[in-house]
Amino acid sequence: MLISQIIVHVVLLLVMPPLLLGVIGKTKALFGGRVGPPLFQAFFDLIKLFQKGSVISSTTTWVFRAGPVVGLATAILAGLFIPFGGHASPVSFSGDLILFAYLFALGRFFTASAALDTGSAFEGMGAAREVTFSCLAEPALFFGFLVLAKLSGSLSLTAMLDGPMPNSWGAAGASLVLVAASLFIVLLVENSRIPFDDPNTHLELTMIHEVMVLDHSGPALGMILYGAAMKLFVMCALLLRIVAPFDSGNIWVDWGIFAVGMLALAMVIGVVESIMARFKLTFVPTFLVAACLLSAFGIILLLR
Amino acid sequence: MVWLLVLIPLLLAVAAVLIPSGRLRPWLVPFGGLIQVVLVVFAISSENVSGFQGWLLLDPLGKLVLLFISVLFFICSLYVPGYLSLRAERPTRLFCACLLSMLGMMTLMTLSHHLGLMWVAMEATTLASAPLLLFNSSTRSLEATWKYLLIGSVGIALALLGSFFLAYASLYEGLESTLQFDDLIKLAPHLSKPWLHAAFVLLLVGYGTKMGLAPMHTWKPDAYGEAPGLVGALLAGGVTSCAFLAILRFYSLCVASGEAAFAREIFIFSGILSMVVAAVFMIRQRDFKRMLAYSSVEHMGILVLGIGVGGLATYGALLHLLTNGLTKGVLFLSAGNIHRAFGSKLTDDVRGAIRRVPMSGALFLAGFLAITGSPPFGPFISEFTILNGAIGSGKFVVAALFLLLLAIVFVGMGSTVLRVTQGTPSTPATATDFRESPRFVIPILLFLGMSLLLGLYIPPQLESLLKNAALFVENGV
Amino acid sequence: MYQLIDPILVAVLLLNFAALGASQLRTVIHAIALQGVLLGVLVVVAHNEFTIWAVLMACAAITLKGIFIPRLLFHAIREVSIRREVEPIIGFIASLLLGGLGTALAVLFSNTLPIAQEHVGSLIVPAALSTTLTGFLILTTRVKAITQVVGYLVLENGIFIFGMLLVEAMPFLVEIGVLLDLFVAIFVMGIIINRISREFSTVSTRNLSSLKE
Amino acid sequence: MTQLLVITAIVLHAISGVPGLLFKRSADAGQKLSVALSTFGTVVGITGSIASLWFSTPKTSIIAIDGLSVIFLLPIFLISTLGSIYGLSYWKQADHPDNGQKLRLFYGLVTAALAAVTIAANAIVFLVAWEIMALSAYFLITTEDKDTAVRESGWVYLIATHLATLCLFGLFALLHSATGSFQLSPLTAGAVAPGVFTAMFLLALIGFGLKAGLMPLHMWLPGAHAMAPSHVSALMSGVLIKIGIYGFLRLCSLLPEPPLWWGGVILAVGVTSGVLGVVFALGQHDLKRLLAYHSIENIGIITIGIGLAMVGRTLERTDFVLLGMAGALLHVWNHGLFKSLLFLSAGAVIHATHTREIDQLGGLAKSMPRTALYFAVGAAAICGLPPLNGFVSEFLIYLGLFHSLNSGSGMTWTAAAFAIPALAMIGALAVTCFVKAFGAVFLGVARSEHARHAHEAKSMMTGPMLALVGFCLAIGLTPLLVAPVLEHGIRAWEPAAFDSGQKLTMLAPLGWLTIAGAALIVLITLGSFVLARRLRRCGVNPGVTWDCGYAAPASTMQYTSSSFAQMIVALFSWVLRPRVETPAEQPVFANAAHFHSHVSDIVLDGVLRPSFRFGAKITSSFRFLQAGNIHAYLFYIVLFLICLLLWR
Repeated sequence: MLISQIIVHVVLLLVMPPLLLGVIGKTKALFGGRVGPPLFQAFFDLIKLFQKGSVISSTTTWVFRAGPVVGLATAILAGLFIPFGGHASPVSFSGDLILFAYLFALGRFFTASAALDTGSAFEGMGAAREVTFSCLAEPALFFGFLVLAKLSGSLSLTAMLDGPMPNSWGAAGASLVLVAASLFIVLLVENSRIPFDDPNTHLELTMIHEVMVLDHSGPALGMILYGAAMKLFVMCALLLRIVAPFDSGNIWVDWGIFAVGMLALAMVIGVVESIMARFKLTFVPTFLVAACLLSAFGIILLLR
Repeated sequence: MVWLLVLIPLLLAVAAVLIPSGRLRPWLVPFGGLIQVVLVVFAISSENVSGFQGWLLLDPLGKLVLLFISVLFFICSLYVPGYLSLRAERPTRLFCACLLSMLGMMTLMTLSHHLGLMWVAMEATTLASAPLLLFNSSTRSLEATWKYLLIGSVGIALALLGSFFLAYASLYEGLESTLQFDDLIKLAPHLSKPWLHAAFVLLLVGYGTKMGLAPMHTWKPDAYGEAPGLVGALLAGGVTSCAFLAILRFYSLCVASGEAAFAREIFIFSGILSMVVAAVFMIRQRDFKRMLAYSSVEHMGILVLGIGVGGLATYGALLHLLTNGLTKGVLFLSAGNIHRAFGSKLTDDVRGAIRRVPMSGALFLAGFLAITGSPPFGPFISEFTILNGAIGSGKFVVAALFLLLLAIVFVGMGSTVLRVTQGTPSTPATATDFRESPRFVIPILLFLGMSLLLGLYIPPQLESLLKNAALFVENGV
Repeated sequence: MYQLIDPILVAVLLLNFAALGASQLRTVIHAIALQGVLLGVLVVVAHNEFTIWAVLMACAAITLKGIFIPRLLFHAIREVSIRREVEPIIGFIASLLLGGLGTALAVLFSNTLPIAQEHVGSLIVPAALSTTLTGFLILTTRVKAITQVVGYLVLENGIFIFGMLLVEAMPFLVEIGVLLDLFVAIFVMGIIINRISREFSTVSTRNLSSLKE
Repeated sequence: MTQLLVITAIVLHAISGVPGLLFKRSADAGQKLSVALSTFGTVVGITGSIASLWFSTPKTSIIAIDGLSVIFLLPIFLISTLGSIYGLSYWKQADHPDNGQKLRLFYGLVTAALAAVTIAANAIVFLVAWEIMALSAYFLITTEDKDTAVRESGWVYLIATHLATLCLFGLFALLHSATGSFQLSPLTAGAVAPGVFTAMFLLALIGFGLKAGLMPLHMWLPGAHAMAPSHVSALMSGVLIKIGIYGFLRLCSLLPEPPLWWGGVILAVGVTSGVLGVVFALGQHDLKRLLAYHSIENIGIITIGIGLAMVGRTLERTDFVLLGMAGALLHVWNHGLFKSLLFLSAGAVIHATHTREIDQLGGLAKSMPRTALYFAVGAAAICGLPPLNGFVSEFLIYLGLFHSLNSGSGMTWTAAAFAIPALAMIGALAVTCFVKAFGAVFLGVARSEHARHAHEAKSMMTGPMLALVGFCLAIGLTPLLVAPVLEHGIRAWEPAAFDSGQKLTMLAPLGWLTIAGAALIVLITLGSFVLARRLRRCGVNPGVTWDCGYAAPASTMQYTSSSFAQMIVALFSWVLRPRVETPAEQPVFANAAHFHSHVSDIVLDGVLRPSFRFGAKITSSFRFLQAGNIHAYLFYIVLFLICLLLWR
């Protein structure tokens, strides 16, 4: 693996996530008939936040500050395990998919704890929802991994997503469709997108992720936003490789394909957000169970 | 010389009646116990102890039981002076005399090789123990004694009939009719089967009544519940062992006559039945002394079950005879202390015994754990050996039932024992100012120590004694 | 003399019924006393010859079963002023019927047992068993403690009858021991009855049921 | 020589509580002496155990130390001593004159007996040590036997452990019938009927499962752990229940040619325990009960690993055996470390606040910062989060399960197909539960007076916790170091595991975990540095928590632990059967309202107690047979006599 490839990977990982948010926003604005914020609005927000002073509740402790940091750090590290497009990831070893999933769990542990640190009822509520839904999202994710591992016969994300993917579509396309659908649901839930969550609502009672970070401000909030965007990016990259396993043969063309694909995926998310209404909160578990069942069914198809 | 073993306790009993000093008299009992232990050890180590043309003979089985009884009696007797000094208001003359004559009769029981003599000794044991039960002289103890006496006498009468049947079994086949055990063993293969069966059943029911096998056990809770703890220990350890010894003799007769299968079936059946009955009545038992009585029923069941299983389990059952007896000593004596301290034996009144009488309470708890087969106490080894025997001989259902019943008994017994021992001490209206002095504790400690020792290490002498006895039971020689 | 055994045994059986059917305690004890005497005679008859031991045994049995124990019982009745009625748990008719049934069963059962040549046709085994059963019947169906002693006595008599089969087998020493034990047992029971009556001012065993689960 | 060291250690532990009996009830000297003995014993014992890995000693008929023993010996010694040091301050003799001596006596005994179980070479020694351990634990649980609830829990424990012992009786009797000796030596296939092997397996599963607390045999566990003093809970949860795992492993290693379904059953039991354990934990609001249910969960995880290894033995797949066993054994250590850490920190909380009710606590991170930090580390470790030790062992098990995907046999990879997502779910649920516990206890604002007046624990208490934190980090960051020891353990369990030349380090990229862990720490440090710098640069205004403009936020407005878990509890209400008190419909001006949910144990309170009550009722109905009526008694005799006469 070339150093240059690693550098591209890391640069993409660090730079591109806020852009996805911009694309989603733009798509939604288009659907709403508005001009919408600029594509790079998320970058501007981040820069501004990192320069602002903050208000920190006197009830809080170090945990409150650890939340954003750990959330961001885990997202970055997880990003190093996932292959972007047809390229191998910088770090890859047998079983890295487990670490990948557990890094997000670590982030969740600290962001949720940070929310509880404020002692606010709303943030407690948000934290509860966040961790509760992940209990159903995790099995769905691992069901998906199972299918991928079974198809590829290997246990690292790179090997799973890289080489054999196109062949797998031929061999077990149905399973892959199911897994992709399941992962898409997981992606939407984990990244608090409509129809499962609405980051833009003004009613805290109905929110999941956003309500957890009510008390964070300034640089800490910036880190949270950045971390969230990165998480979205990483999961999109995972999904993208499953639904669009195209390899051109040329390394740099592949990077282009990847970037375009990611933007396209962001647009899809934007479209979904625009055309769907938010579900009632109590439906979320139902959908997650459905996601589990979808990928479980994917396995059953492989069992034949 | 063998008659000395019987005579000395009886002479001491007479001495106890004659001796005028009330202070000295209680010490006659441990004195007698000590002499007996010495004599017994001497007798066991000698080759051939017999007398009266084979009427008295110390066979391997007899050696084992005799040794056990004398040790049990000796340790119990250490408790006597202290106990009697507490009960200064009661006349001690009859008590001491009866204790000593009971020892003599139990010894006679183990020695006698004549069915008639054995019967006489058994009945005499019953009669000698009746005044002991009556020691408290309350209406309740009166009732208990009456039941003990009547049921015991009826049972023992059946045993007499059984003995006659046995003699007739040999007469019928044109053989010389005899009640001498060794002759019967020799004639065994020729004995009339129907008479033998009937005799065996009668003897089992008869001596089983003294032993306390269900459903002939009904006197036990009453008698053990009302008797002083000391007497309970002697009855549960000594008298029952004698009765069991008798049953074993008839069993080896069955073996010799080729009817072992029949006897074993009945043993297994009545063993399981006893355990079931004991388990049923131990659950939610509010009276901890009655609970001990049911525990005794259970263990009598285990004994006959072990014999019924045979093989390794025979050894186990004989070992269990010792371990159960010793552990029962712990339980009865400590229960006696607790009873004395609280003036009640109902779980409603008695709580926190470990704090009120620390040693007795702790020993009671330890005794409970021991008797339910917790390693490393003796009953564990013996029960485990019986289980091994059952499984080794392919009797899986019996083994499973055995374990299940042990579990139920543990639950039933445990809830009572723990209620008594743990918690904040209650002060029922009947509470006394009983103080736990060493003389009330040392005998219990001795019992527990021996029970523990048997669990960890069986001395080679005892081991060979047990092995010989087991061989004797299985082969009749 | 051997042929005298069966008539005596028939008498014994009839006395069983008398003991079962009598409503007066006094009558019952008389019946038992008579039975004891008959058993003493039986000893001599069964031995088939007048040995000194046989006569001694017979005397002992008669003294004990026919005279001493009945006297003891009478004494107890007087001493503790027991009411004269028997107080059965089941009626007299029923007792008699059960007694009859028991006798029949005893006969049936003894037929299943093989009998030695010299005892074939003899009533000893059925009589012994039915007397034993009668003893049990009295024990289980009579309320008063003293009647239970009577029942025990009848039970013992049944066994005693069976012992007649074994006159050679049973050494006198043992026989004496058995009798002595019986005597002591009854004596101790008597003492206890005495104390029971003092404590409870009655000897009905109905009061003796405070020890229970 | 090494055996002698281990035996010396056992003796030292066994007698460590004895000197205390000679001192006055109010004196602390005995306690110090006992800690010194225990520490010395541990040093000797750990030296001996580790040495025995390299200098193999001949087996005797009584004791035998092999790799598997060492795996279990190390945590026994370590955690016991840490606990007893902790006890110096937590259960000071002067504060507990009534039961301090008793506690230490049995604490030493239980440690010694635990160690003795692991080195027993024959069934009798095993049983004796086992029962001493079980009974000592009973007396430890009932340390405060004046309390009815304590006695109640102790009694449940005693029943359970005795049932376990009886199962072991049956098990070893079968072993004896199969081999003719009590030696714990491998059986040969075909020595006895296959049914006997199956019976042995099932008896072992029940007997050892009862001790280990496998669902649904866990009924004793929550109560016992909650009622015991915290360092005892730490010892029980950390090592005592593992002895059940040890026994099960030892026995399984003796049974030849396990059929495939054994592994399947073990896996299924493991998954059940794992998922239900954590689900039940979520429903608790007693801190120690919560931790206790997590023990059930972790035992489940260990069992999943064992199940995989058993499947591996059947299919002769050494990679399953290596990974499954390595995961299981390492998780035995890890759970011992982080669960004791959690119990010790919970003990510190209880010591400071005198309550175990989570909803009475809150905000302790301010008054007890060190304890809070240690608890957080323990919580992250138990959730299996990187870079801590819990992750390493779960990683190995995951890896093994993933390996079974390409086993070709449809059966096994179905097993993986349900075990992997289950494991994932367990992890996520654990995160939920520990966010709840950590948040409700240490974060936010104090919910009661108890919590408001909390104080930091003394160094005698925080010291052992810090040591445990160190071990958690060390194993999490450098798992390569422990791999050789694990391989020794696996070799003792299944010598054939290394036949194919595979090694643990070849199968599991343990080195990468070190790198990833280090990277994570670097990133977090970097992030913290950046954040701290930005905060300093841009300024921080302290304020009150923003509650949508509410003027006077109060501590009661915080989300309680009940509310936090409410959604999950509702999701799993089909098994939890919570009793929920919801507030009634309110008028326009609402009155005080109250939400409360209580989750009782489904096995104990739902099944066992009612059936015991029913059984007692049935047996009581037989009481009439013994009504004091002598006529009836005599009648029984006649009846029995007639029955026997008609027997044949």
